[in-house]
Amino acid sequence: MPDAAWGLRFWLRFSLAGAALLVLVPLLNRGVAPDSPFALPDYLVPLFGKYLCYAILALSLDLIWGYAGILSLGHGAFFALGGYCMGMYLMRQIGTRGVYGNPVLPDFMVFLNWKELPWFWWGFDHFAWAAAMVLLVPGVFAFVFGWLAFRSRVTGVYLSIITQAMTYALWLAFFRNDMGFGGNNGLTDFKDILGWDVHLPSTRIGLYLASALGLGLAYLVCRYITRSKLGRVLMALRDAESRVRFLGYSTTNAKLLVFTVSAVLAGLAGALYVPQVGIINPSEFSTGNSIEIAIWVSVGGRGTLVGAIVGAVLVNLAKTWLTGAFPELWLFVLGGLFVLTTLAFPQGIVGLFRRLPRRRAREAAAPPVAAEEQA
Amino acid sequence: MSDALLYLNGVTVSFDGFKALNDLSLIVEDGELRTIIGPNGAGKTTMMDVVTGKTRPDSGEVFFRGTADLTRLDETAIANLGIGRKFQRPTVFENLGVFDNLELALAGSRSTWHSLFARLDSAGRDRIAATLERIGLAERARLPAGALSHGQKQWLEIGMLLIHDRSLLLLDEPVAGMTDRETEETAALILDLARDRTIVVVEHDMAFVRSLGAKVTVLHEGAVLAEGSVEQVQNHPRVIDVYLGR
Amino acid sequence: MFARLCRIAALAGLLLGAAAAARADEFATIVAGFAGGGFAAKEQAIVALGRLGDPRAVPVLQALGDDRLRAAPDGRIVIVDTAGGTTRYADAATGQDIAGLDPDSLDRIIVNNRLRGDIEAALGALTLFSTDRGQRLAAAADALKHPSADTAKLLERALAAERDAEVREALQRALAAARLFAGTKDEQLAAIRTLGAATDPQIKNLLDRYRDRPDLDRERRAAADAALAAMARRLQLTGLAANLFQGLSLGSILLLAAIGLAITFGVMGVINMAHGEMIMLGAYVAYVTQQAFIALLPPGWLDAYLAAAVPLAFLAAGLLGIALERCLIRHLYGRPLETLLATWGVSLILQQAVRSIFGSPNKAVANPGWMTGGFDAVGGFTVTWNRVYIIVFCFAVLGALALILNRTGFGLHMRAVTQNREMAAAMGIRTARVDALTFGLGSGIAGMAGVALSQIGNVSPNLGQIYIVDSFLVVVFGGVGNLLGTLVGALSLGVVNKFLEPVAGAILGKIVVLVAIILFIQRRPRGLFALKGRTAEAEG
Amino acid sequence: MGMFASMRRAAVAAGIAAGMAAAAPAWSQETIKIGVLHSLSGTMAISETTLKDTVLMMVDDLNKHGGLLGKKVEAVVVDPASNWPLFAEKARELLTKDKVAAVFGCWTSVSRKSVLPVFEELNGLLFYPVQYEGEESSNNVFYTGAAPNQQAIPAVEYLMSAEGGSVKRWVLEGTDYVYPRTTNKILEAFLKSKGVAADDIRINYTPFGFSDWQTEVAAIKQFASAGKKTAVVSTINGDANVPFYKELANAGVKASDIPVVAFSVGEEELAGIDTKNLVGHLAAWNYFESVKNPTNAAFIKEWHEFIKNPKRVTNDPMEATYIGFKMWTHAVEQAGTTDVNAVRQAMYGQKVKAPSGFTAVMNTNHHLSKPVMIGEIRPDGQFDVVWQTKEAIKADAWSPYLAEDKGKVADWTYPWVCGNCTAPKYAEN
Repeated sequence: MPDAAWGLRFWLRFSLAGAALLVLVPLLNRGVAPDSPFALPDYLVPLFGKYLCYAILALSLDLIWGYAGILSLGHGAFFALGGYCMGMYLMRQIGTRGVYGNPVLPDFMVFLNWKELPWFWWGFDHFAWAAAMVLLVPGVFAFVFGWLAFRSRVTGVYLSIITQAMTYALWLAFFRNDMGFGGNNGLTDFKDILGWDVHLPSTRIGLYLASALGLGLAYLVCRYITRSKLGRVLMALRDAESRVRFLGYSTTNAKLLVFTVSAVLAGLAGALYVPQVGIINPSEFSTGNSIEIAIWVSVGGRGTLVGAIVGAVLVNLAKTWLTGAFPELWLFVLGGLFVLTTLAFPQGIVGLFRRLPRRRAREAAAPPVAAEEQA
Repeated sequence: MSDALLYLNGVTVSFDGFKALNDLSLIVEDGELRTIIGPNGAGKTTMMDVVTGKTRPDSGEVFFRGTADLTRLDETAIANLGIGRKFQRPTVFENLGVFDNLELALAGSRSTWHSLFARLDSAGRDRIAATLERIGLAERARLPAGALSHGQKQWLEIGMLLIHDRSLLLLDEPVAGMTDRETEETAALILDLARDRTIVVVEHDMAFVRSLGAKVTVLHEGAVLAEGSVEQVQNHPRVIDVYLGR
Repeated sequence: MFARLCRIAALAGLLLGAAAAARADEFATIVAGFAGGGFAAKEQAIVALGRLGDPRAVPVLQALGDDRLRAAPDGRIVIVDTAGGTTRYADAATGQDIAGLDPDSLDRIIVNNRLRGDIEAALGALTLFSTDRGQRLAAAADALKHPSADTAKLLERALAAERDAEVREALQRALAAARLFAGTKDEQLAAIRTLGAATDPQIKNLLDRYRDRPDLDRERRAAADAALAAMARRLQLTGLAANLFQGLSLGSILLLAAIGLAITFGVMGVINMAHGEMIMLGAYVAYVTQQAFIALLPPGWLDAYLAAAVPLAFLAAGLLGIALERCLIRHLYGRPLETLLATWGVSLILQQAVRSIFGSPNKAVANPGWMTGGFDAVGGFTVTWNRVYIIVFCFAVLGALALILNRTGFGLHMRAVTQNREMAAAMGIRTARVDALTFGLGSGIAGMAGVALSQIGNVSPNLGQIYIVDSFLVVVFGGVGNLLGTLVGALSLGVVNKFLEPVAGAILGKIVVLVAIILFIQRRPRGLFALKGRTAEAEG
Repeated sequence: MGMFASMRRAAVAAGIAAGMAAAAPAWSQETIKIGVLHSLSGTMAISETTLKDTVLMMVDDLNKHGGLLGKKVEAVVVDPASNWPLFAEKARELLTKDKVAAVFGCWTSVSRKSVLPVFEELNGLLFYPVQYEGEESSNNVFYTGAAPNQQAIPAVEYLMSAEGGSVKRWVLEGTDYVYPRTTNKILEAFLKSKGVAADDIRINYTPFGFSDWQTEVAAIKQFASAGKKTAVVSTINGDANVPFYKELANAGVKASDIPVVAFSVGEEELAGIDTKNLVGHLAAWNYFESVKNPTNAAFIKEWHEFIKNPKRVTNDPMEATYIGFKMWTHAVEQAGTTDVNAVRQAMYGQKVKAPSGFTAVMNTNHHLSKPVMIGEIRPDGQFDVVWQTKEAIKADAWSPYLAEDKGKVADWTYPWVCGNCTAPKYAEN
């Protein structure tokens, strides 16, 4: 059946959607006269870029939560790690344009009287190195963490809580000015990326397109994994892990692989995010952020890749609008939304649109499965 | 040490005080069909847990083909040695289709990398089709397993054992909750399977045990009480005590 | 400092000479000096009052010290006395009550820290011979802080007159301290012995300074060294004790925050992200009760507001919890991770609700009198009352909970339902009701925790967020569904944290603890006290 | 199909957003819009909501008196929710979508750093009303809060004086972020220049929202027991203060023994603490509610009427907001336009009679000249001013006590035209 999944119709839709993402926004922004009602004002471009990054992040979480049933409450950490790697590159690009005009040291290091660059900053003046780190750092971190956790069969709520502890610890760590990541102020005041001024509208379009491509790539990766045999192994272990072991599959390895892949995607999202919002600081590690990611996914529809994307974009669109329109009330609305989705349509928005009989069946069949897991 | 397929010697398992297995010793020869009976709490299921690596024994040795020390391996490794297991409660993957369930069980590499790039070849496809025919779920292949009836789930699970060539099958009450008709079919199926593999069946239903007509081991309080043909054990005085009480 | 001590000494002389038959008008003129004028003028007045050695000066100086001295438009100095709820005005010079003063017409007579020091000194000198034992004790302690040759004589006299044992000891210490630097060689050796008996960093510093004097002969230096060594050992021990207490206190706070969660999450398996907000709610109940007491009851009652706040908080949070369970959570049983998201939404709503009702800024919740301050345990380490009471309270709550769970019918039903819902239902237990009550119980306890936390921290809409992560860690670390585990988990985390903090610093210490917990969970995926066949197992 | 569906939504969203944007100019015809960029939720809401209300009060008052340039002034309030990237996003939205003439906002340094590039890119105008670490002077920001030399240094000097108790030993206690780091760095340099020995200075940092102060307070008492007069200089941030002071009070740290002088604790913060046992501890600001003068009386009266609660206090950042807003309105009136470049020029030398009783002046380094006051906490949660400068002090953007700031000049008028230079942009000749 995977063959069917990669049929012509899929590629048609995918490229349609992709094209729309890639062409529409630049066109409306640059091509249309600013005063026309269809014109897309400049400030919305990085905003949409940001949404796309969130969408990638949501995808990465959906991959492990929706399909493998592992709820990570620390995915914000991988996102932030990727972001910091990119931020370090951007900091090094500032060069002598910083407040203290030091060609090598970022301002905050000059200020803390650091004499030379700490070793973990080496190489970040090269984009290639930074790009590699963007994927490697979260990946390796996730691999080690996951190896420890899955090998000793930490599951369900326990895993969620220790991932939360992980991001909490990182949050505290990055706050420390002595860590060498700029403390609470984090990394900011970026000048240019690959030689282009990050503030130029054209650069913004470029970053937006990069995010769009990143999203497409992430979507394909996730789709491939979930449609592969491994994908079915994951879904199987979500329902009855021990049974999968008796079939001879190593659930540890399967989980470890997707956990790592998902962390890498999260890192990618972070890296694309930072140059567009212009700052990365420890608050990205805050436990609340990580929980919010899970909320995007469940609003959109858990276990469906499209759902993750839809959820991330819609929730953040709502956030942008509400914080401006109802600054005093928006938390009520947002909180209410979360309660409503989990109660009224547990399958999320996408679940509303596609009424699949098999999902009904799953609902009906859920309790005995859970019970079997207990035994 | 013997050349027996499955060799348990002095296996003891205790859950906070209560001895589920008490110095159990059991030998299953290659190609044999063995039925294990015993009252509740006799340790039948625990014995299977030990063999399949779900439970680690406190003491005693468990060997497969005389060489593989099962007390040192985890479920995955043991399964890959060729030991299959069917649970008491049918456990199929409710959210996957019947076809997918079988595909997962299909013999072949289990490595994570492989399953990431694996593609189902025509041979495998035929294999699955054949099995579907055999367990009579051909026309339900696309349904999610969760939608099957209890009996059908039992069959699907047996099918999953079939399609994955295992040299040793452990069947935990395969006919629990089956109609008489289904029970008969199952018995036939098991006998058929028994031709080319070793099978250990745990069962309450004496009628069913008799219909298998195989060597019977009676477990009681975590140890072997008696062993022999159905008739022998049925006339065994202690067995009568245990079953009918004094 | 030195100047002040000279004044004490000078004043002492006057006292002894008994020439202190100060004439009323002199006293009056000095007091009048407080009106207007800068701090310098006031300082002179204070010193003069001290010199006068007139007992009438005491109430005036005290009033000045705690901002109860006013200048009336007609130049009179007025003492305001609000004791007992009613405000009385008395003429500072004559001591006569004054009626019909317009409060708004009075000018406050402001002092600064320097003047407060002077007042302490003057009062100290006056009160060294006061009739009030407490005042004499305080005066002796003050004298110890600033040892000098001049204080010695004064202290000798005081000592001669003193009968109370405790005050005598304090005076002897103070005298010894004074003689250490000014006495004869024998006096110094005696002083070293007296001081060496104490366990007090302040005295240790005193001896340190003494020991480093170049003009010491071997004998005195040896004596000082011996005394110092002994004291250092004792201080080290008391240091450990202090750390232990601090750890216990932190642990008790973690425990309080976590107990409620141990019920809702541990026993019922509901990941309640709104748990922190239940705590916050309790804290606000404490605030509201306090305001109500201030508004409705005579001031004397204020100290009792906690007695009302605790049950009220339990009810408020408990009822909210029940409502939450009925309307939301019961629809989500078996889907713990979705409960997490829904309750997260609830917590956002609750925070914003409190924000719009009470406003964002912190609310002041005062410690009642009996919870204010602390007592000096050995080694200059102060044990604060609010922490002591919180530790007690926390264990009381835990004990009560244990009783409910193990000794009451409800507790039995609760355990029955959580262990085997179907069976319990079959046995005629109304499971739905038990669920609601159980959740209510957990939330109620969180509410009570909020009242306790309002006594040491700030009361703001974000209060819950401070504790939520730690609470979950404690429960998971201790072993879900196991109260004993929660207890041990919380206390050990608290103590470990407090022993790390002096070494690694607050932030690193906390990080180390977190990493330790993560690694521990790898070793024992079910926490310290794992239970078999527990509920909070199912995966989303 | 999925991507497709999501795409449709994105497109719709774009449509909506574009619609909102297109609608904006239609309004700005009759009204002058100003942005209010203060967190109304999240951790910083505790401090920032008050400033939001202050701006609204000022706008209200302005419109009552005929608005600005004959137009009605409209405040656009947004909630950046204590989320730093969101600050930047909202700033961009305010400037491009709502086309606001000026923005009043930010509290934490990180939020300012986050929006700074946006304001410089879009040439917006930000009024930043909070005491901060200095080390900055942007052409697009007017800093109406105190710089270190208007708060930290005088406070320490006061404590060193006989009047302040001639302190010899110092604990610099701060939250671990840039403001305390900078302030403490400057203070350390300053203290050493005054001959304070290194081991008479103890510096300690704690995380945000730190709540368990037992160990630290014990350490402070230990440090103070060395026989020399000791004081604590606190740059502890918002939330952590309440538990800190509660611990101090209960541990019996009296102001006459170990005075604590704070730079982030004002009337608003004290309103959240029971001050009975904190009498005598100090704070350094450019304004205290308790100062007696007509401007302040009017300010307080107006505040109480606007907020409809006679118990609400005023504080220094509110006064800074007041000054900033007044200056901006005067500048606009003089320039006759809200054009940023024109207004900026008109800002230099603006004078405002401030509630502090002094006249605040805007300097060409975009910082104010303001008086410095030292206040002692009194039982009712207010401060008694025990010391104040004779006249207003000019804020330094760059501290003379920091090596790396040597020769740095901030002056946005000819010939310098620069916030961070060691030589004028345009040489005079």
